[in-house]
Amino acid sequence: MKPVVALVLLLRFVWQLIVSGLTTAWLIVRPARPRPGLVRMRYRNLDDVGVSILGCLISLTPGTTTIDIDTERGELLLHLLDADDPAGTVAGIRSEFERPLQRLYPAGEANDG
Amino acid sequence: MTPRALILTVAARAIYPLMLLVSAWILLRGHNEPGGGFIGGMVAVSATAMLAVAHGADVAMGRMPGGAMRLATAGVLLSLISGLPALFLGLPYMTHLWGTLPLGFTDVDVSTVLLFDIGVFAAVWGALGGVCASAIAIDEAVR
Amino acid sequence: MGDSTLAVSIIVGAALLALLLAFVRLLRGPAQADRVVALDVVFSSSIAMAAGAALASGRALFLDVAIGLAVVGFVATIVWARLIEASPREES
Amino acid sequence: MSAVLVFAIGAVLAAGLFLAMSRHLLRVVVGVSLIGAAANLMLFVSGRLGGTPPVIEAGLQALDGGTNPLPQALVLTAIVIGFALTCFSLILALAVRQSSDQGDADHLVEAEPPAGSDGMPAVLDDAPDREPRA
Amino acid sequence: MQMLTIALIVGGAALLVLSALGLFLLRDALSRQHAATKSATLALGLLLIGVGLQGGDAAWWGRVAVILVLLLITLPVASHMLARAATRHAYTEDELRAVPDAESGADQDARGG
Amino acid sequence: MSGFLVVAPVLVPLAFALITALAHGRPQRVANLSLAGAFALLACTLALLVRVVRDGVQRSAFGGWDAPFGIEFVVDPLSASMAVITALMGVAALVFQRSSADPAPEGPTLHPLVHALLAGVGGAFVTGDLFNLYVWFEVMLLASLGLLALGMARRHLEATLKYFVLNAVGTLLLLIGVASVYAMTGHVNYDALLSASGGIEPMRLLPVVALLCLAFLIKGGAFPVFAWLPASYHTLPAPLLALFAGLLTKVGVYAVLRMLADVFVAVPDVAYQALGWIAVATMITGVLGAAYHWDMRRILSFHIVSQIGYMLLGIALDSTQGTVGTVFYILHHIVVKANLFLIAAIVFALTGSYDLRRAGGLWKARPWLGVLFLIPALSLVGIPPLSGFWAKYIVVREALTQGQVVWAASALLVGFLTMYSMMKIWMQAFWAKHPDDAWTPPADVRLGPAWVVTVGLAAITLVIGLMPQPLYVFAEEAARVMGAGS
Amino acid sequence: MAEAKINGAPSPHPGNASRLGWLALLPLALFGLALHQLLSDAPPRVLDLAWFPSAGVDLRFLLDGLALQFVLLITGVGAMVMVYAGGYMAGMAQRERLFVLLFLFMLAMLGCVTSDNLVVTFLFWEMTSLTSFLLVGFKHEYTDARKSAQQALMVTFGGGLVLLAGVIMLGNIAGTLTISELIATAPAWRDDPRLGAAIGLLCVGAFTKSAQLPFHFWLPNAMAAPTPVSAYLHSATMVKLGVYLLARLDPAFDDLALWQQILVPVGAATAAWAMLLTLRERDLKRILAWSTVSALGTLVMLVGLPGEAAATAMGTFLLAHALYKAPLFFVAGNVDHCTGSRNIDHVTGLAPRMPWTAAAAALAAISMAGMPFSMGFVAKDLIDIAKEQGGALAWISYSSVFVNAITVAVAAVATIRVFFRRRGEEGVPGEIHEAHWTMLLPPLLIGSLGITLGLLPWLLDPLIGGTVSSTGPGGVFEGIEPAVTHFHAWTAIAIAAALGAVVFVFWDRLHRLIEQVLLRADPLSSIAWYRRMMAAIPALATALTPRLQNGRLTTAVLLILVSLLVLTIGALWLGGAVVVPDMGTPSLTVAGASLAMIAAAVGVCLVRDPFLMLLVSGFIGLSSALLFLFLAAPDLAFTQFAVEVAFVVVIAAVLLRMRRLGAGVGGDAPVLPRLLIAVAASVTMMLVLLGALDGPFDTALPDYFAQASYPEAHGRNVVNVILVDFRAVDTLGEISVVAIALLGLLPLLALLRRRQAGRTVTGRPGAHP
Ligand code: NA
Ligand code: NA
Repeated sequence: MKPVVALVLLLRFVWQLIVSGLTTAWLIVRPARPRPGLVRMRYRNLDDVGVSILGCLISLTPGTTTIDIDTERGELLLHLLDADDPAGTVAGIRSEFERPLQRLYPAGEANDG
Repeated sequence: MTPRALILTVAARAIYPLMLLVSAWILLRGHNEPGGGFIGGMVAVSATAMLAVAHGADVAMGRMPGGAMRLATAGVLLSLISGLPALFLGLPYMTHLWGTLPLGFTDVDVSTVLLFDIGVFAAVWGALGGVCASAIAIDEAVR
Repeated sequence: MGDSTLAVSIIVGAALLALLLAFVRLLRGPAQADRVVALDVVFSSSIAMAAGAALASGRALFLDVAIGLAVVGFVATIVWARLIEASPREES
Repeated sequence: MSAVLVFAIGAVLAAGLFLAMSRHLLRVVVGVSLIGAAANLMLFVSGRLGGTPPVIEAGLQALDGGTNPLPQALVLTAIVIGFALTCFSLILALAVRQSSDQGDADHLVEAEPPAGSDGMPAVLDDAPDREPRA
Repeated sequence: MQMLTIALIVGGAALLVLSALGLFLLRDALSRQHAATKSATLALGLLLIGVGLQGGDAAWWGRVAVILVLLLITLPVASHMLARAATRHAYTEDELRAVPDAESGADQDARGG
Repeated sequence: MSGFLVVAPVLVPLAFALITALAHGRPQRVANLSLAGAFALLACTLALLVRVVRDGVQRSAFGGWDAPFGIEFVVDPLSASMAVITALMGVAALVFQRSSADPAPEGPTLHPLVHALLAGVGGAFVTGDLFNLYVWFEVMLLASLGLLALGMARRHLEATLKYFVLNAVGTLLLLIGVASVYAMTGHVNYDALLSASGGIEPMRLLPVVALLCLAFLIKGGAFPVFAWLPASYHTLPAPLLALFAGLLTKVGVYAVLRMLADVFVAVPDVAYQALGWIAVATMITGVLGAAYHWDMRRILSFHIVSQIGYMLLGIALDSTQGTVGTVFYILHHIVVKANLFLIAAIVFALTGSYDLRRAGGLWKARPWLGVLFLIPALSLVGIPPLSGFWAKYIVVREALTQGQVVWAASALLVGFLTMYSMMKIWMQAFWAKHPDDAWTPPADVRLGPAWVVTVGLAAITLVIGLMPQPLYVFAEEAARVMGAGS
Repeated sequence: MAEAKINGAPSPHPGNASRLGWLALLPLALFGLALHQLLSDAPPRVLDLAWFPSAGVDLRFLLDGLALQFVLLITGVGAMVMVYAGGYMAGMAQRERLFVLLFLFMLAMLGCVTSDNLVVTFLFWEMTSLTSFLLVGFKHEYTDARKSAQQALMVTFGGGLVLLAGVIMLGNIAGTLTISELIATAPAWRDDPRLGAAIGLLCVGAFTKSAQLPFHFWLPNAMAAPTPVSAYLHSATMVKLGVYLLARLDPAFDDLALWQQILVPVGAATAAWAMLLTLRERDLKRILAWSTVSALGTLVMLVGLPGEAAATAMGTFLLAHALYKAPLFFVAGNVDHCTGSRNIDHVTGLAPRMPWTAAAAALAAISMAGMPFSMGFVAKDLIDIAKEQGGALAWISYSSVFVNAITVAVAAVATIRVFFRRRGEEGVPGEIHEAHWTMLLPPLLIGSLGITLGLLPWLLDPLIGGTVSSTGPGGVFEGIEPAVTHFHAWTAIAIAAALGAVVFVFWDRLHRLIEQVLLRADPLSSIAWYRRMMAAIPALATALTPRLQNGRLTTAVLLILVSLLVLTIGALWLGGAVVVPDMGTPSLTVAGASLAMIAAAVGVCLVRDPFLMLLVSGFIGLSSALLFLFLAAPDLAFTQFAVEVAFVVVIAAVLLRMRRLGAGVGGDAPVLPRLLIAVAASVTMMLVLLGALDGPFDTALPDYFAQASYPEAHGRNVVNVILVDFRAVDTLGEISVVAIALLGLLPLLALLRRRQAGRTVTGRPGAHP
């Protein structure tokens, strides 16, 4: 099961990379300047490796970069290149990356989110 | 913001061996393609530097075989020694010897050249890796 | 080789332009982070140029340089980033 | 070799020399390393330019149309040495800065203190703090 | 030379220039970082694949693959580190604490730490 | 075995540098290994010298790649004798280190760096390749920087920095010089350069050789580019100071000699004229610097500069006799100068200061030390029959023979001024009363090794002085071999 | 200033004498041997040992007449000095050293006068200067003694250097350094145009040693030495070395006009001027010292005069002077030793207390004054004859009347005034008593010899004959005519005695007069010039050294660059037109990378922020890597990129700490001159390189590497093959450099880390992650 999850994750990753690059390019050239901003996102049931990978994947997601991971609070600090709809962006992250990662790298008892 | 960059810490564990692998590859093929002991060593140095940033200088130096100073000196010593066999054969110093090592399933070309280049690799990695890691260590305490 | 000269010119031209822009950002800042970001673009341009050199000469060995650059450019970026992060806050 | 390359090397050399005459220690150190960079480039062009990379292609026995490999090898050696020197000098400059509260190349006077009002050289006070070994 | 190769190379080159332009079109270091890492990496990917196609044999492909893998692994880490550095100087600790949660909208302090 | 002996001046110290570095953590073992290494080097170089004297010039083309393609070590009489004296200085410094007269701080890097320095110096003396010479210069530079910084106090660090900047500029000029030489001739091997430069119009050689020689003159401490030397030497502990003072500048002079007398012999006469005037200025500014200072180490440091002038003068005379004078001068001077610094350290250990204004009373308390001091001091001044007299005699005689009256007169005048500043040391440290009335020489200093070394070196000075003929014949042979260019 | 004060122990117990005095037996034995050689009428002895044949320096010793006379003088007076010193130095600290030095000195003197090689003579000559230095400075804890010793050394050593130049030139001219050969071949090289310079140099050397004008001042000051030393060195032996050397070379130059034109006036002027200066002194030893200078002048003049008569007079006067001056010094020493003073104002009328000393003084003074039946009488007569035969100028004859008169007066002062005439109110203190016998025997013995030989002058014939035969041009000696038979000798001595009596009577008044006159001339005196010169050395050093070596790094770098400019511009100028090779059109890549590099080079000079400067300098590295990339050097590009990264790591660490510390610099050095020099130096260096690049290029090396790399060294990457095989030793050195850099840095890094840790503990506790 896990290899399949990992493979799906990898494919999503590559796809997101391409989308990310192009979206960023679009944000650069489009006439309206993007309105960047910071946002927090809580995560659940991920160990250190899992949340790190999540952070990486987020960084690859169009327009988002992980700034900080607070494992004690179970929080990610993100920078959005275009902060018009933070909730939507976060929702995308949860569905695309967080869930598969929770299956691959579930947190031990020490970190239950 | 937390003082620790978790992503770097975690990623470094994976990237470090990868970079060493790349450096060894660069070292071994250097006689025929761009690369060689020095460039391979430099890649290893950057691996050590990365590890030092991620996990601290002491960890990075601990991961160098034998520690920085010993690795560097042993490397130079290896290069120096690789030229000595020739002297016993009455050839000038640093005359490289080539031979084939039969391993049963395949034959491997071995030479003192490779020893020399490995010595270069170790010397560069040990010395410059040591310098880089120690430089990073200078300011670790205040972070 | 002849048909790749155009490709080479495009790559090199683009990389040089990127290099120039990055250099200007490097000089202007204003934040130190801007400069390191610019440096990252410099590394990317350099990798592109290595690819261009490979294409121009028809020798894959220039891609080895790109491999090296990919590895070490990353280290440079994180070290600079770490430096800026650790340095005292800028007044700007 | 093109004129623009000559100018480039000359510019780096001039910049290095200019910085080497600075009073800022860090600039001096960077200046010296730039002189080294220029020297490497000069060594590089000394073997004449042009040709393919000096790597013998598979199937061939000898380098054909390759550029002069010797300066490349020499420059490689020089780059490494220059880098070792640069590392040393940077950390040394830092150590100096830290130990003397002085980043001014013209005020490194602990070992060469200026003469007294009578024109006599100052007494160097380094003797007492060296303890004889047991 | 195939059209695909040309397209990849031209696209990559354009994207590379665009990323560099991003250094000017975007407002602050945090935003520029998006351009420098994501778009530029994609640009390199396109370029290298194009070059690999042009070179043709395993020697080229193998190397291109190695470069791409290395870039993919290092990109999010570099991006993350740059973003951290930029954030540290762009925001005060108080401002960071006041960053809202994407889903709840509450800031860190409001949630009582 | 000959193959080994030719590389020994580099391999032995380099190996011991590495071994002592690997053995760190066991200080006593490191110190013993280090001393053993110095003796081993001495034995090897002596064997090499014997071989050279018996069988002629020894060569080894490394890797079996014959010159001009590979790197060659060429050991002619000059190189061999320089290698021997390098080893001798190593032994002297390391034995002296065991006394308590201003020893270097024993750390894990001291002995490796000392041997690395010896390796660099040895390499510079035996190599027959210009770029390889550059490499050994850098080995020397890094090792000396490490040794200079060992003290770690502010004065050491500042001195190291000055030393670094000025010497690094020097070695980089050398590198640029090498680049120009290669650009012009397509070679870096000495012999190949000799034959290649013969086919080039002499005047075209001039700028390249000027650049090269300036680099060597910086290393040699010539006027007006000697500033690094008096800026740093006096911060060194005595054994290292002796090592530096004896060897480092002489490498620069050796290189100038090698270039002008053996490699670029086609260079036009104006180069030698210029060198002659540089030599005169070096002699005079050096000796005046010595007259200015009161710290023995600084006085002696400036004397190095001054004496370098004599050696350069010999080269500038561009003749067999001039070369003989320079060779004789270098060999004698290394011993004498190192010894003077070591004796100054004994004075320091006994009186508590290197500054003459704070020393005194030694002629009464330690007359034998006075006698010991007088031997190298008067040799440096050029009092017959000490070694320095013959060195000066040969150079001045050749200058007068060539009708270079001003050069000869300057050489003699500088002898006078040298006497002046040596007398300053004598009268202050030995004759004058110690400024502290309660002073008596301390009894708890361990000076045995110091005495062994200084007396030994003084004995060498005496032997050279009393039996100048063998050394002269040797120097003449060295000059002849070089002049032949072979 | 008085020596007794310096001694600190004016009156050691008279009953004691140091046993070291027995050492006199050694010189006495030598004296005996020399005397035997003289009387046996054997041919000159020669010892010939090869020493430094390549330089023409051999240990060839020749014991001819002149040498014998000096040997007898050195050993004879030497023996007496040892005896005397045994008494004089009794109980004094470091007396053993004095004897060691006296023996060394004696050895040097003997070597000097017997050597037949000019360089060996010079060797011993310098040895006498040095031992004399140590002897004059015997009481080294006193500043005056040190100064006088230094003065004596600097003058004689400086003169020695001039002498050396003369010796070398003479050797070059004559083609030999062996004196006897040189004299034998003189006619062959006498026309050499360089001879005048050589003679001038030799004379200056000799004049310094023998205290001739204008180097006369050091001798009286050397009286800081203990009296045995003064008697030995500064009257009987060392100061006569200059005369010896001139006499030794006299056969070669005797009839040379230049020789006479130098020696005769200088000698005569010295003789007269020194006598005038005698009148300025109150110190008995200094009075005697000036009269010694005068006698030396006379001797020099005699050497300069041509003919056998001059040689005879020289030989005789040399001996006569030693025989009266040495006892007088001993006498002065006794006076000093027993009274604690040598000032002729204080020590008078001592005869009752010191009868034997007085007797010795009288014996010596008779000879000094040239009274009939003394050796001085004989000598003065011979001098007059020599002047007559040698055709001396009239003023010299007049001046010698003056010299003789004051000589008489000095002799009178030393005896009549000191011993036989009471001056001042208080009498001679009661505790003064006669010196120990060891201090009486030498002056009495030598003094009597002076009288004896005056009475029996034919005893001198073998000795003076030997001297004449080895110094006179023809070597014909016909015996010393007894002066008593010469009428003009009597008249001369009568005039001298009469004038001398007047001077003696008016001594104090003359003293004041001359003191007043000469005081005005003092700034012009040679001692003043000497002092100025000695002061000029530190002054010049102080003016020059702190400027040249001002401790500023910028100055030092500037000096290097200015030297570079001077040398390279000079060389380029001499090397002809500056050549610029053909330059092709650059490719886009090379042009781009070059322009990037130029931009960065300009930028790095302009930026102020250190962080930015380092980034921009890194940009230079990157652009040079690009150049390597486009100029077919993948390995180099690879290396350069890799190095840039490590550079970044180190820089980052350094910068971080540096930012906390601050730059620590105010302004920077002025921009415009720096810029001009930097650009000029860069342009010239590039021109040197371009000049070197112009012309055909020998491709032997790259061709060989291209061919041999794969078949022979089994590598396809030729650059790597060069690095690990063709030039592996370079690489070995290179990695050594890298490893050494680490070794050198380890302590520094540890230091920096330690300091930081310390700061953390005090400054920011708990900051560690
Ligand atoms: Na010549
Ligand atoms: Na005469």
